[in-house]
Amino acid sequence: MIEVRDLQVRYAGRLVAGVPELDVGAGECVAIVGESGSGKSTTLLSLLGLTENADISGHVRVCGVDVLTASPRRLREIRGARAALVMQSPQSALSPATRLGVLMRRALRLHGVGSGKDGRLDEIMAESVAAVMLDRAILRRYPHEISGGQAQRFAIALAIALGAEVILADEPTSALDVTVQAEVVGVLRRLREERDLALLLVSHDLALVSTIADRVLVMKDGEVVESGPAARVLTEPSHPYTRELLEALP
Amino acid sequence: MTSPQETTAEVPLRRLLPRVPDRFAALGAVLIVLIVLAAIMAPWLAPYPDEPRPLEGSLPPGAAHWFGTDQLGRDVLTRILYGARTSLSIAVSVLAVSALAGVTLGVVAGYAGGWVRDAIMRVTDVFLAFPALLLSLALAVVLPPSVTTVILAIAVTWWPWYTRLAASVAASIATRPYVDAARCLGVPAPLIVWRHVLPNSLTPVLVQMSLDAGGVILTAAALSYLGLGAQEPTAEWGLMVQQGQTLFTTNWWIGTFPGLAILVTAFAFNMLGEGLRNALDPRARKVT
Amino acid sequence: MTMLRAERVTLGYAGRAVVHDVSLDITAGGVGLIGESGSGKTTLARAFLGLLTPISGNIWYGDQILKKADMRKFRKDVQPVFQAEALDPRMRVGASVAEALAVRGSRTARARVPELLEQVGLDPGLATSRPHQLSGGQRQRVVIARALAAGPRLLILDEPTSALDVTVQARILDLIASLDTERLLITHNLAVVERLCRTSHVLFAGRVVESGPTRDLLANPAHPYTLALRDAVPKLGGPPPQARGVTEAVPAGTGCPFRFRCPLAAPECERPPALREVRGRQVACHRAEDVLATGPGSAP
Amino acid sequence: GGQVRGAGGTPQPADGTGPAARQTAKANDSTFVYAPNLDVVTDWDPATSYSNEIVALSNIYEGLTRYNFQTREAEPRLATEWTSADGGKEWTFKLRQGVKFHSGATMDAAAAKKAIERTIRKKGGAAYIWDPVDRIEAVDATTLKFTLKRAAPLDLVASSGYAAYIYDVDAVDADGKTTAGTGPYTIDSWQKGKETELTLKAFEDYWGGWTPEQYRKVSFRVTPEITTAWQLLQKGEVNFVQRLNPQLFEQAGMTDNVRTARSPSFQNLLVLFNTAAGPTKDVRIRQALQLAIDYDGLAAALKGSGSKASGMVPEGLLGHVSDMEPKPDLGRAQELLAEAGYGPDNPELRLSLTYAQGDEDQKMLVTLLSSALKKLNITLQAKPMTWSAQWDQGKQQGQDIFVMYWYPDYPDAYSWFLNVFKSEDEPRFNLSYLKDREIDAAIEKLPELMATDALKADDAFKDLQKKIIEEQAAVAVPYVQTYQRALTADVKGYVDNPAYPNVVFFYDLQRAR
Amino acid sequence: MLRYLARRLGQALLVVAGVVVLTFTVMRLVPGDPAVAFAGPKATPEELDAARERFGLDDPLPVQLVAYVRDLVTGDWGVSLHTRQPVRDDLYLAFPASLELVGAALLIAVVVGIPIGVLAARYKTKFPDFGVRFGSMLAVSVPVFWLALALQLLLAGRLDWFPVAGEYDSSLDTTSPLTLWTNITVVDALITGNWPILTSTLHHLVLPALVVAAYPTGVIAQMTRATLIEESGQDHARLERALGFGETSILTKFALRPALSPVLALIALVFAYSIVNGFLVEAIFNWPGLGSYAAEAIRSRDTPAIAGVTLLVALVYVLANLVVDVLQGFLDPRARTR
Ligand SMILES: Nc1ncnc2c1ncn2[C@@H]1O[C@H](COP(=O)(O)OP(=O)(O)OP(=O)(O)O)[C@@H](O)[C@H]1O
Ligand SMILES: Nc1ncnc2c1ncn2[C@@H]1O[C@H](COP(=O)(O)OP(=O)(O)OP(=O)(O)O)[C@@H](O)[C@H]1O
Ligand SMILES: [Mg+2]
Ligand SMILES: [Mg+2]
Repeated sequence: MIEVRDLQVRYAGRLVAGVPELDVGAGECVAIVGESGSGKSTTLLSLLGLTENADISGHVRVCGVDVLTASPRRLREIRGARAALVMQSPQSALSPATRLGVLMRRALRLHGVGSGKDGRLDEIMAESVAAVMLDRAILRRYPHEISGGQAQRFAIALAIALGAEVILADEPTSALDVTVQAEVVGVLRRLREERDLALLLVSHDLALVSTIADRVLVMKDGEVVESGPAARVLTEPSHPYTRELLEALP
Repeated sequence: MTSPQETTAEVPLRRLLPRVPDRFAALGAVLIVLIVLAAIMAPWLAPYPDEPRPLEGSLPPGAAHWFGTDQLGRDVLTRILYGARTSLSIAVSVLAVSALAGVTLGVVAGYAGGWVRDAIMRVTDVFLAFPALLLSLALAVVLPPSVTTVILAIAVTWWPWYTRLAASVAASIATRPYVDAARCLGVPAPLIVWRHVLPNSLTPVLVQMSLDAGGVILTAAALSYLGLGAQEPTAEWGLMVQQGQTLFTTNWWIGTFPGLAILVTAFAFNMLGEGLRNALDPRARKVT
Repeated sequence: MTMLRAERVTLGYAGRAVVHDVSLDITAGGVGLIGESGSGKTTLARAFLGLLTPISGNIWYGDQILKKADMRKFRKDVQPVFQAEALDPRMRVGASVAEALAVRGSRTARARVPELLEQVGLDPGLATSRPHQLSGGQRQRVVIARALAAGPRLLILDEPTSALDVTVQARILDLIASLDTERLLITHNLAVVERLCRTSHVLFAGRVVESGPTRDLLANPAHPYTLALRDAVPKLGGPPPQARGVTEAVPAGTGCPFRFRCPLAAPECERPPALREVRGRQVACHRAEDVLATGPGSAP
Repeated sequence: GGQVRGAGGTPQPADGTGPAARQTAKANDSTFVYAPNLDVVTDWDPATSYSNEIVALSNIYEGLTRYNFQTREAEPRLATEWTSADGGKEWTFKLRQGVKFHSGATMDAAAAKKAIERTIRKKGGAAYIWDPVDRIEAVDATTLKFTLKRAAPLDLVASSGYAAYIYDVDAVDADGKTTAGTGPYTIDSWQKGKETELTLKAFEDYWGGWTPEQYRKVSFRVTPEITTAWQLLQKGEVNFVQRLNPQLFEQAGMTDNVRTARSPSFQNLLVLFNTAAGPTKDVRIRQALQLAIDYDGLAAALKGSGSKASGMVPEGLLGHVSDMEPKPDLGRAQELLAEAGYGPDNPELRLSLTYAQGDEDQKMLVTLLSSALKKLNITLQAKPMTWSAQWDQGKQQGQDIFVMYWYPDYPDAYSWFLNVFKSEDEPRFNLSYLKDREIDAAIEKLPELMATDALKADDAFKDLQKKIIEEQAAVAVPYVQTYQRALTADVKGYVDNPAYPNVVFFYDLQRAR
Repeated sequence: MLRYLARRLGQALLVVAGVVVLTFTVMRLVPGDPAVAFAGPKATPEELDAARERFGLDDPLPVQLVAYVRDLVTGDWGVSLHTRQPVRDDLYLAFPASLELVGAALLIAVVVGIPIGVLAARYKTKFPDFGVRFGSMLAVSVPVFWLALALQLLLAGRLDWFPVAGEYDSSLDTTSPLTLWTNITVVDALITGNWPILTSTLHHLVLPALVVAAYPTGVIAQMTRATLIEESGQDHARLERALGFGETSILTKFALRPALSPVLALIALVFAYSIVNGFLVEAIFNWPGLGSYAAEAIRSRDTPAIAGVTLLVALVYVLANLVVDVLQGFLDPRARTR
C-alpha cells in the first residue's frame, strides 16, 4: 500500500528526513521511532503531500498514486478516502465548532461515500463508530465534549467510514494516559487484523512499538539508522543509537 | 513528545526584529524614519518661515510653493513639516503616558489576580465603555483646547487598552513555571513582577503601541478638526485640514496635503504594527 | 519526623475543587505521586510549595501550619523542579541561577554559579546562554542547579523528564537519584517511581485511591485503577497492553469515581469508598481484596 | 401606534391631482429652501426667543415697526404711524386695521398691549429693551400709548428682531404646533433634529395679501458644513445659503445659476484691552497694541467677509463716523512700547488673550496679531474659549485682551456704549473695565438726544468714539462683519437687512421664470 | 450558561454605574457656568439664578449626583440647554438616524470585510493577500472627515451619482408621508412599504455609510484574515487536509465559524467606535443623527446633552458587548461552558 524509495525531504536546503526504503503492505504494521526532531512526522506527512514548503525528492506511492507527481486534485482524492491520518493531540485535531457527525458527513460527501440515499450514509456512520466501540450519540457532540481516547477513536472511525486502506498515525497516543493509550492501541490492532488495514505508526515509545509493529525504522537526525523486523531490531540492535534507546528503557 | 514551545508573548522583540520577513513592517519602518527625520529637520527643510503673509493670499501649488499657501499666505509644505513635530510628539507622549499607566496597572492586575484584578478591570471597563473620541471630547471641553489637552484627553482613554492587554498577558505569564519557580525561591512579588512578568509582557505591548500610533494621530487630528485640540498658530495637521475644509472646492490644496500627511503617517505606523503583529502572532489583536 | 504533611486538604481554582480531602505525608526515601492526567498531581505539588492556599485543610511544615511558618526558612528547605519551561526565556541561565543565590543574600552569587553548574554536569561556560540556546536536557539541568542553589532539604519534582527524549531522560534521572535530598516525585513513568521512591500514592479524580510501599503497590495493586495503570504500560517485547474497562469521561457525582471504568464495579460502589488499611496499604476501594486476588497475574 | 412624520403638515397625494397641481401654471408652487448652519428653533415663545429662530420667527411675527437700514429709520409695520412727545418720554402708535392673528383673533391695541406686557413680564431674552417703558395704554382699538420713565427711541426699540413681536397671548404654543403671530407665514411642520427641521406655509389671511409669484412654502434645511451647503445650492436643492466663505463666495459670483449678495452687518469685532490691571493698564501699551494690528492684512485675509471698520458704530446706524479707519504703524508702536519699558531691546512682554473657540475670523486676527507682536518682543498667549468660559473669566478680569463680537438687539448705536463702555462695578460686558466719569456722563445723555435731535446725537456719538478709541485706547475695532449670501438665480427681490441678522423676509421674494 | 449570563449582566451594571459617576464628574468639572450657557449671552443675573435653581446647580455635589442618578433611572435625562427639549426626547430623535447610518456601515463592513479577509487568508502571502492587507491598512489610516469631504466632492459633486446630503428627499414628506414605528427611516419605510422613501433613503445612505464603513471594514478584514490564518495553522486543519478537503473549504467550512467569534467581539467594539466616528461624518452629510446633535451640544457647552450622548454611547457599548458574549456562545461551542 505504501512504497517509498529514496525519499528526501528538505526544509530550506536542510535534510530533515531521508528514507531510502519503506514498504507497508495490507495488514502490515510498520513503526518509525526516533527522538524529537529526527524527522518522523515529516516523513509521515510527506507521504500524503502535507508538508508545507518542503523540497521533496524520491519516489512515493501510496495506494497506487505517485504522491510526488500527482495533481493536487488526485492527491485530495486519496487523502482520507484511501489513506487516513490520526494525529497526536486528540482534541485539537478536531475542528472545535463542528459536531463530530457533521465533520464525518462532510468528509463522506466529499468523497462520495454513501451518496445517494441518506439512509446509507447514516448507516455507514453508525457502523464506523460502532467499530471503534463508541456510542453513536457521540456524533452529536462537539470535540470539547469528549475525552481524548474517544477523540482518537473517532479519528480512526473516520478512516473506517471513508473506507481507508492505510492509516498513518503520528504519535496517536502520546498525549493520552497509559490506560487510555492501551485502549486506542487495542482498537488499532483489532482493525488491522479484521480489516487488513495497513498501519504506519510514528512513535518515540519503543516499548509500545514493540507490542504492535511488524517492522521498525529507527531515525536519527533525519536519517534512517536502522530498519528491520521489530523482533530483531529490538532484541539485537545493530546501530549504537538503537542500543542507547533500548538501554534508556526502564 | 515535542519540546515546550516558546509562546510568542515571550519572544524578545530584539531577537525578532532582524529577521522580520514582513515587507509591510519594513516599509512602514522606513516611512516612519523619514517622517521622524522630516520632523526633526523641519526648521532646515522648510522652504519658508512659518509666518503669515496675508496680502499675498492663497496661492495654488507651484514651483515656489510646492503645496501652495493657505488663506494667510503661509506655505503649506512648511506647515506640514512643522505639523509633523506636533503630531509625532502627540503620538509619542500619548503612547508613553498610557502605556506606562496601562502596563503598570495591567501587570499588577494580571499578576495579583483575585479581587485586585477584578477591581482594576472594572475600572478599566468603565473607561473602555467610553469611546476614545467621546471621552476626549468631554475632557477637551473641560480643559482649554491645546496640544497638552489633546495628549491628556487621548491618554485618558487609551490606557485601558494597555491595561487589558498587559493584564491578560501577565496573567498567563504569572502561571508559567518560571514565575512559580521564582516565587518558590522567595523572590519578593514586586521583584518578580519587575524582573520576570513585566519584561515578558512587553512584546505584545510594543507591537500594540506601533499599531496604535496611527490611531492616536487620527484621533488627535479629529479633535483638532473639531476645534478641541491644537490651536492656531500651532501647525497641526488636523487643524490644517479643518481650516482647509471649507475651501475644499476652491483652494483644495490647503486641506488635501495635510490630510495626506495624516494618512501617510497613520498608514506607516499601521504597516509597522500590522507587519510586526503578523510576524509575531496573527492573533494578537486590539480586542482582547 | 516528616517535613511536609498535607492534612485533609481540598484544593481548587476559582472556588472549584479539583483535589478532594487528601492527606499525605512526605516521608523519607522518596515519595511518588502517580495518577491520570488531570487528577490533581500538579495541584497538590503547588500546595506543598505554598503556591496554592488550600480551600480547606492544612499543609503542615514541621509542626507549623505552612501559612504561618517562617517562609524564609521554608523557601530554603523546599524547592521545586518543574519542567524545563521553568526558566525565564529572557534571562541568561547564569542569571537565573544567580537570582536564586542572590535571594538568599549571597553577595558572591555570581561566583558560585559555575560551581553549581558543574554539580549538575554542565559546562560553566553555558552560563551566558539563553534557555532557547540549550537543549532540553541542559535546560533541565539548569533548573535543577537553580533549585540546589537554595540548599534545599526537599525537592518537589513535577514530571521533571517527561518533555525529554528517552536517552536524555535516563541521564537526568541518574542525576536526580544522586542528589542527597528528600523528594516528592510526580511522574507517569512507573519504572521511575519504582526506582526513586520508597512510598507512592496513586491519585484518581482528585482523590488518593491507594498508597503504600512502591514496590509492593506495583507488584500487587489493591485498587483497580492502579491495576489498570500498571497493566496498560507497554513492555518491551511484552504482550500488548491491556485496556481494562472503558475510558469514558468521568461524570461527577457521589460514589466511587472509578466505578464507570471499573471492570469489578458492584452495587456497593455507589457509596464513596473510604481509605482503609489493607495489607499494609491504604486503599479506597470496596473490593480491594478482590483486586488483590486478580493482580499478581501480570506482575512486572 | 405609529405617528406620521411631518404631523401637522399637509400631506398631498403623489399623483398630482392635489391643490398644488391645480394651481395656475403661473403660480409659484415651489418651496423656498433656506440652508441655516445651525438648528433653527430653540424657543417658540415670541416673548423670550433670543436665538437662531429669528430667521423663522421674523416671518411669522411682526413688530410695530421695522428698521430700514438705508434710511436709518424705522418704517411702519403693524403700526402705520407714530409720534413722540415730552422729550422722547411719550410715544403714541397708530395701529394698522384689519390685521388678523394666525389664531383668527383680531390684532388691536388691547392685544398689542397684552403682548408687550407679557413679554416684559416674562423677562426672558431681550425683554430688557422695554426697560424704559413705564406704562402702556390702549387708548382705543387702534391707538397704543407708551409712557416712559426716561427718554428712549421707542420706534427703534419696537423694530427689534427680538422681544418686540406683537402676538396673540392666548394662542402662544411653546411646542411649535401653532403660531400666534400676524406675519405672512405660519408653521407647517417642525421636526426637531431632522435635516429639514422646519417648514412654513403661507398665512392665507395675511393683511398684505398674496400674489402668485410669491413663495407660499418655505423650508429650513440645516446644513452645518459650508461646502455641503454650497454643493446643495449649486444643485438647486437649496435656495439660500446664509453664509459662505470668501473663496466660495468668489466662486459663487462666477457660477451661472447662483447669485450673490453682500451687505455690511451691524456686528463688529471688539478687541478690548484691560484698562484696570496688568501691563495694558498703561495707555501707551494699549495704543501700541492698536497700532500693531495688521488691519489691511486682516481685511485681505477676510477677503470680503469683513471690512475694515471706521470707529465703533457700523455703517447704517446713526452715530457712524466715516473717517476713523485705524492705521497700523509698527514703528510708532515700538516707540510707545519703548517708552513704557518694553519692546525689542527691553524685557519680553507676555499678554493673555481670549477669543471665541471655533470662529475662523477671530482666529485669523489672533494669528496675525501674534506674529506681528512677536516682532515687538511681545508673546501673545491666545486661548480660544467657549463663550461662557471666556465670559466667566472676563468678568473676573482674568485676561489682558478680550476679543468678542458686539451687535445691537435693536438698531441703535447706544447699545455699544451703554453695555460695553459704561462703568460697571461688577463688569458684565464692560470687559475693558473702563471707568471714566466723563464718558459715563456723555453716555447717559445719548438717549434723549436721539429721541429729540438726531444731529446733536450724531456729534455726541463721534465725540465718544474719539474718547474711547483714541484717547483711552480701551478698544481696537479691526473690522465689521460682512454678510456674504448666495441664492439661486431664480429668486427675485432679495435685500439683506443687517438689523435682522440672517433673516430672509420670504414674503418679499418672488420666483422668476 | 445562565449563571454566566447573570454574572455578565452584573458586571455590565457595574460598568454602567461607573460610567454614570464618571460622566457626572467630568460634566461638573466643566469650567464656565452651565447656567450661563442656558440663559444666553446677555442674560440678567436674575435669569442666571433662575437657571441655576432649575438645574439644582447650587446643591452640594453628592446631592447633585444622587439627584442625577434618580433622574436617570426615572427616565429624566435632563433638559438640553441648547434645544431646550428633554435630552431623552432629543436622543430618541437623533439616535435612530445614527443607528441607521452605523448599521448600514457595519453591514457593508461585514459583507465586504469578511469575504476579503477570507480571500487574503486563502491566498496568504500571494497577491490578493497583499492587496487586502494594503487596502485594509489604508482604510484604517484614512482620516474619516477627510474621506467624507473627498468622496462627497467626487461622487456627489462632480459625478452626481449620489445626493450631496440629507437622509432622504424631504419633499417626499408631503407626497408620501412616512408612518413612524421605530424612528429608523429605512426600517419604517420597509415595514410600511413606503418605497419612495425607502429608495430615497438608501440612495442618500450610500455615501456616508461608505465613509463610516472604511474603518470597520479594514479592521474586520484584518481580523478575519489573522484568525483564519491562525485557525488554518491549527492541528485540526491538518486533519481536514488529510481528509481531502481543499484549502477553500477548510477555511469556509471549518475555520470560519470559530474565527468569527473574535470578529464578532470586534464588531461590538467598532459599533460604538463607529457611532462616534460618525460624529465627524454626520455634519458633512447633514445626517440628522447623534453626531450633529453632539457637535452642537459641545459647541454650546450643553452639559446635559453631552452627558446624555456619552451615557447613551456607553450603554450601547455595554449592550453590544453583552450581545456579543451571548452570540459567541452560538458560534464557538467552547465559549458556552466558560
Ligand atoms: N515546516 C517546517 N519548516 C522548517 N523546518 C521544519 C518544518 N517542520 C519540521 N521542521 C524541522 O524538521 C525536523 C524534523 O521535524 P519532525 O517534526 O519531522 O520531527 P519528529 O521526529 O516528528 O519530532 P517530534 O518527535 O518532536 O515530533 C525538525 O528539526 C524540525 O525543526
Ligand atoms: N490554573 C488553573 N485554573 C483552573 N483549573 C486548573 C488550573 N490548573 C489546573 N486546573 C485543573 O485542575 C485539575 C487538576 O490539574 P493538575 O494540573 O493538578 O493535574 P495533573 O494531575 O498534574 O495532570 P497532568 O498529569 O496532566 O499534569 C484539572 O482538571 C485541571 O483542568
Ligand atoms: Mg512529530
Ligand atoms: Mg501536572
